[in-house]
Amino acid sequence: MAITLLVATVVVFLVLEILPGDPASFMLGMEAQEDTLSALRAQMGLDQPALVRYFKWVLGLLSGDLGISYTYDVPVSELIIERIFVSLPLAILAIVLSTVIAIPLGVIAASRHNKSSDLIIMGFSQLGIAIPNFWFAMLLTIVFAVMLRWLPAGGFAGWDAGFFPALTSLLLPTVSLALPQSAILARVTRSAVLEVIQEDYIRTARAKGVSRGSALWNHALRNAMIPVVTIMGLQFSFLLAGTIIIENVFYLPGIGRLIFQAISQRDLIVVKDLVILLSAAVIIINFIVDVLYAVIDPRLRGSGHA
Amino acid sequence: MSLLEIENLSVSLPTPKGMLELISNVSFSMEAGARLGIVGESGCGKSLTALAMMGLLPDKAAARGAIRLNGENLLELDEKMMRSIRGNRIAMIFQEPMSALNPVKTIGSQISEGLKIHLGLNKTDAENKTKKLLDSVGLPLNRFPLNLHPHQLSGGQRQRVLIAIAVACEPDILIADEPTTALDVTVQEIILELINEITENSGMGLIMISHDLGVIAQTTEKVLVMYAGNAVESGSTEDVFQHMAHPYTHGLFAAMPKSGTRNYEARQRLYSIPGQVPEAHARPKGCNFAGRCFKATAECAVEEPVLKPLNGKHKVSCFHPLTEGNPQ
Amino acid sequence: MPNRFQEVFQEGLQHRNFIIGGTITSAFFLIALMSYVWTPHSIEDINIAVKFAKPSGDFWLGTDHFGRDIFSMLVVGARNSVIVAFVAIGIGAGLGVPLGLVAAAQRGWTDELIMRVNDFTFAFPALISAIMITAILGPGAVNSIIAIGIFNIPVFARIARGSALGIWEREFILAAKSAGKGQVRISLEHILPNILSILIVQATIQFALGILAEAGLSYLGLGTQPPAPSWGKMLKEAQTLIHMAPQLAIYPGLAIAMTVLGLNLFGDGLRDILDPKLRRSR
Amino acid sequence: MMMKKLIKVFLVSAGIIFLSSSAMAAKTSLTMGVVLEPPHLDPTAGAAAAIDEIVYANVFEGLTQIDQNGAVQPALAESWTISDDKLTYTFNLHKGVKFHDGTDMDADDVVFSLNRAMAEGSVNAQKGLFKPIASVNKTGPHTVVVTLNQVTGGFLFSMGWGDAVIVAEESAEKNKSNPVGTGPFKFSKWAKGSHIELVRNDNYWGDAAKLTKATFKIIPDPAAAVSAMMAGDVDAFANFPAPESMEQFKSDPRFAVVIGNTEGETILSTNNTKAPFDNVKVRQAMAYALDRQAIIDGAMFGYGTPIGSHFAPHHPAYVDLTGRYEHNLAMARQLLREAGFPNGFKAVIKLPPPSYARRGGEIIASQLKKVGIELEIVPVEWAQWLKQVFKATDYDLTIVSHTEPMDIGIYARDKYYFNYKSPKFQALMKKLDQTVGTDERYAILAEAQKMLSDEAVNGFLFQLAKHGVWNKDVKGLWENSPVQANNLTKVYWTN
Repeated sequence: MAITLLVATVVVFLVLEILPGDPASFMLGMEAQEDTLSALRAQMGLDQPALVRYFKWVLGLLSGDLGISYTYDVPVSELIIERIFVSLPLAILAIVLSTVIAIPLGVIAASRHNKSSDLIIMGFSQLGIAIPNFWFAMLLTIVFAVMLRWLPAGGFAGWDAGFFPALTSLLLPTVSLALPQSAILARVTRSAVLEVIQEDYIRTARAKGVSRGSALWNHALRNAMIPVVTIMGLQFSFLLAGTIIIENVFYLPGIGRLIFQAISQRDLIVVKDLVILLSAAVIIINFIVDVLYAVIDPRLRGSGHA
Repeated sequence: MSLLEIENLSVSLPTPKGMLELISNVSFSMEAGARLGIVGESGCGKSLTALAMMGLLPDKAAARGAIRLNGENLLELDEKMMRSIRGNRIAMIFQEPMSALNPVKTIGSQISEGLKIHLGLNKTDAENKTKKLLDSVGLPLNRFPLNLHPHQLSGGQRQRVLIAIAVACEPDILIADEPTTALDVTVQEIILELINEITENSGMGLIMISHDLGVIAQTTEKVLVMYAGNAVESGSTEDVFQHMAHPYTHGLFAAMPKSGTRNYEARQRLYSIPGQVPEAHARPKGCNFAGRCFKATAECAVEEPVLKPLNGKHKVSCFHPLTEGNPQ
Repeated sequence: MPNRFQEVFQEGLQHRNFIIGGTITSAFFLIALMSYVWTPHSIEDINIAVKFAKPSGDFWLGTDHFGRDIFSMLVVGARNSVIVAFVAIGIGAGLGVPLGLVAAAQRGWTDELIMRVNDFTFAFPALISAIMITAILGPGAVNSIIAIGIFNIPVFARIARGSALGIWEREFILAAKSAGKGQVRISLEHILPNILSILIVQATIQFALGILAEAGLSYLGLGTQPPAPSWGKMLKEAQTLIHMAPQLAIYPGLAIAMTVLGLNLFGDGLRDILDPKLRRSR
Repeated sequence: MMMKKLIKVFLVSAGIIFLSSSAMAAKTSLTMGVVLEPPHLDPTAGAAAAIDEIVYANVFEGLTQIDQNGAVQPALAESWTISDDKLTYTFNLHKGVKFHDGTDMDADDVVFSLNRAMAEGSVNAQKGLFKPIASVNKTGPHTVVVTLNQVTGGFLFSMGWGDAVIVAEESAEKNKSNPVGTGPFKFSKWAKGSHIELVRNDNYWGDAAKLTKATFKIIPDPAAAVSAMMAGDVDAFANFPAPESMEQFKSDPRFAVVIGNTEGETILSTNNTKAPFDNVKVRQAMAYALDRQAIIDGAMFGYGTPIGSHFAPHHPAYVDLTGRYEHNLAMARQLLREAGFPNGFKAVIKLPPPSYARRGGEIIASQLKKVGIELEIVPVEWAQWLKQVFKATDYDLTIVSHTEPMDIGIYARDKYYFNYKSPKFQALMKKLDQTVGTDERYAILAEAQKMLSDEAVNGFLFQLAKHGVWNKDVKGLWENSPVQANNLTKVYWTN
């Protein structure tokens, strides 16, 4: 884990070293003069050799100091925390919504294997996988913001504007993220359940007199959760950073947009920090997924997994 | 009226090549507390017969004939009624103890589940009964608490748990489908004894399904020999074993090892009956066994033999039985 | 092999997914090919006078804010998607499969190293890496191909390694080994043909993903550049005009969804046919 | 269905509450949309117009200030005198002016501010403004004398720039995140990526602002901006990011749509030293091949004034040269033939992010293709544009809007990205510097405009319009933008 992160720091640092464009000249614009630029570079510590900057950065990370944003001139941690309060709720809402939709649908489809409800659910799931989420977002905008004018087409009201206004501005983004994801999740759930209901212990349960439904929900589902949780973990990691496009569609001030903006503005310190934090988040999510495996499956407990 | 009467049971399954009849016109009956064995090679329809009795045939399977429990035809019951019989009046132990227990649930909850469903026991009562059951199958509570998970148990121990699950509601009939096949040789004997003991003590009827004649001999009074979906010979275990009439039964015996290392070698030698069980979609006209039979004649390839009495209750479906039967 | 092909094709005719997916996919490829010879209008023909025209005999789906024919742009966009996705798969499979084969053949630390690097690439948020790649190399179709291609490498490496490991255990490999064949020959002559069907199925899936990825990058302005039309870029342009001409946002999205749907169905059908073992889980 | 009803009821009741509260008294708070988020809030340490759009005249003030007509007005300096040789300026400061943190604003702060901007390690983006200054001296608690080393006609104008605002020594370093100025509004909070809030400065030295609160909402996305306006989330956009939406606002009685002018000459910048653009005939051929009106219609949806040289049409010295190169493809082809490119040539056009550049670039590529000039379109981010195009002049063509007021002088610079390098033009600009009389100056400016047009230095496209849209009850917003600012001092609601 630590090694992965360490390699990540090296890779990110090197990649950003070759990124064309100078943060200082971006900040000072067209009329800036050379001495002004070098003064600003010195102020930002960009005049030091790469190795020094690398170690300063990594040591800073280790001590929890993410540095100062070049463009905003505030601590990067502050910036990230502000954005996390948009991205994290969005990611959580999206994963919850997609789970709530997908798992029942997947189980229903599996229990009605090859019957019409299965075919309909799987048809929708195919459609959901094929539709790019940003297009879906645009369709939602056309319907709910342009035609019906029920919901804002974009922007984030901010949590200090109140819980409901903030939630309203996250509603369409959540739906546009969740539905395509639930399409995938429903598929995975269905095939996992189909796999599990072939198992001997389902027959054992049925032989006890357990009903088909109860066998499905009480005996099969939990066993089928392993692949489902794996996919959910992947989806959640994707959601943390991969909301860039959706944040662009709805203009939400989230993590994805921050990193996108930081790359174009050459706020390299923000880019570096965010990439490392996101990699760390992915590692943490993998760890949580491992823990969940153990919660779900007692065979994996205490076996030195994770 | 017998406790269980199976009459002309046929079961068909859908395959890519259409519906195939895997069990054809099987009939037998058993009295309360009786002990019946069903023997045959794998794929001959033993397990499917058991599943038909449990009402657990695959979704698109079609069963004809009748399975009467106390005169009530189980094939005509709806799912809800069938559920009240399953695990309550007929219970079953499966072949693979390693996979027949739900890995994510405790053994306690798996045993008590049936108790709650059929006997309507509350949590405490169900727990107490579960403890007794565990004890009765040889898993004393001090070493085997209810919150154990299946992976913490050995194969034999798991089979004991499965037995406890099956007998929890004291069913009229216990079906044991190859209960020892997957177990170590040393454990097999003990498990069989446990099954014998429990069924005898409580007066349960036992249907023992096995390819292993030794197991059948050890546990049953009557036996039904199945081949390719047909009952080819039936009678008291003693009669059939001593005066085997069908060449197939003979083949099974010939393949049986003397004693001891029964399991593995038995299977190996069984293949010494020349040829293989014909697949369901390629069953020949006439006697299904004719292709492998050393006594087969032209007649066997044309006409299908039916099960008819050879001697008293000893029946065989063969034009050329090996024996005239045991004169009584 | 032609027999095998015939077999696959004949069996395919019995699969609903395969037929529907295959039809959509071939239509998509045909349209993409057609754009080389003919489009109703030139897509570089900017004619402000006819902007936002309604669908008509002349402009089948109407025109955009520059007065360009939307149908023609969709057709050329199809070609664009095909090229990007195809080359990206070429990169992914071309590098990933050999890596996977080497990992499976060598085992030991080579395997470990290749798989570690693989995992590492997976742990990086793909979209962010793609954005960084295009930030370094500059936006454009070629660079988006590289970005998408790079993320196809671990996918193919993983699947090639996984399936190859199984094949290495088989008896005929032992025979080949005892005949004195080296790892490279065995990998090429025995392993590769045996995992080909799995790779082909994966390729159709990656193709669909590639089209989605290209659309996403172009939507962010990092992919295909004007005047070459791209479905993602058309959506981006439509978005600013969404209050004025919402119809512009419909067609490119439909094109993406239909194509991806077709490819996915086709891939599913193909998997059913090539790998009956997996059929049960569907 | 039930859900729909519930949502409707909820929204309607929310609307009623909103309406009833606003009906009681005229609103005193304004939410203004801005397209770009400022990187920080210190106008003396960054070039971004987004900084000035929020703090100029609202939070920070300079010695002078530019009004909405582009004229110089007194600000912190209530008056000034200029010596006869035009080299010494004596500024008399307002008395009793306090910074938002309560400290006094006096001559020391002025000396500090100007010296800080001029200093060696200064990060002021417009250091050129201070170049003419030889020294800054305090001659009394409220008197400052600035001595110049050369006559500079526009010095008072320069002192009105956002880059020349007066800051306090104690707070200067923290102005980026917590700006402390002397203006009628105080900085209140900044939710990064979302909005910036200013509140009224009740201790303001001049006429107090009528608004109690001003919120700048950052909405870069045009589609989101339309929705925000439509939903009333935003009361005003001084310069709406999507000209394509103006028709929609015009037809909506809730809004006032005000098309003003800006100082933004939008040009097809051309690398004058790079072949084939070093050939004046090639540049002229391109000028003939361009159809300005089509570009304005296509890229700006009809908003914008065609220009024929690098000069703002609303300036009195403007000469209309748009007829110099009438759209004429035959003429363009002939000039290309004469220049030795009968079959045209290939070139690269690098386009920065704004939509005028991206859309304009596509149209120009299509127009030039008709005479055989094939442009490869390369979109670049601002960071790359600054580095590749502006500094390294590694480009053929680009499109950019030059938004500084009266910036024709850039063509006389030794090193500037057009690589124009015309001694004749440089001499002309030198003459302008030394000329004092208005008529003479205008004559020189007219000559300069013609020279640029004759030599077709760049493709002169159009003057960027300012697409103002706001709630019809909001009064006092600037119609034009002579400087990039949203001066809210006089803004009020009529109900």
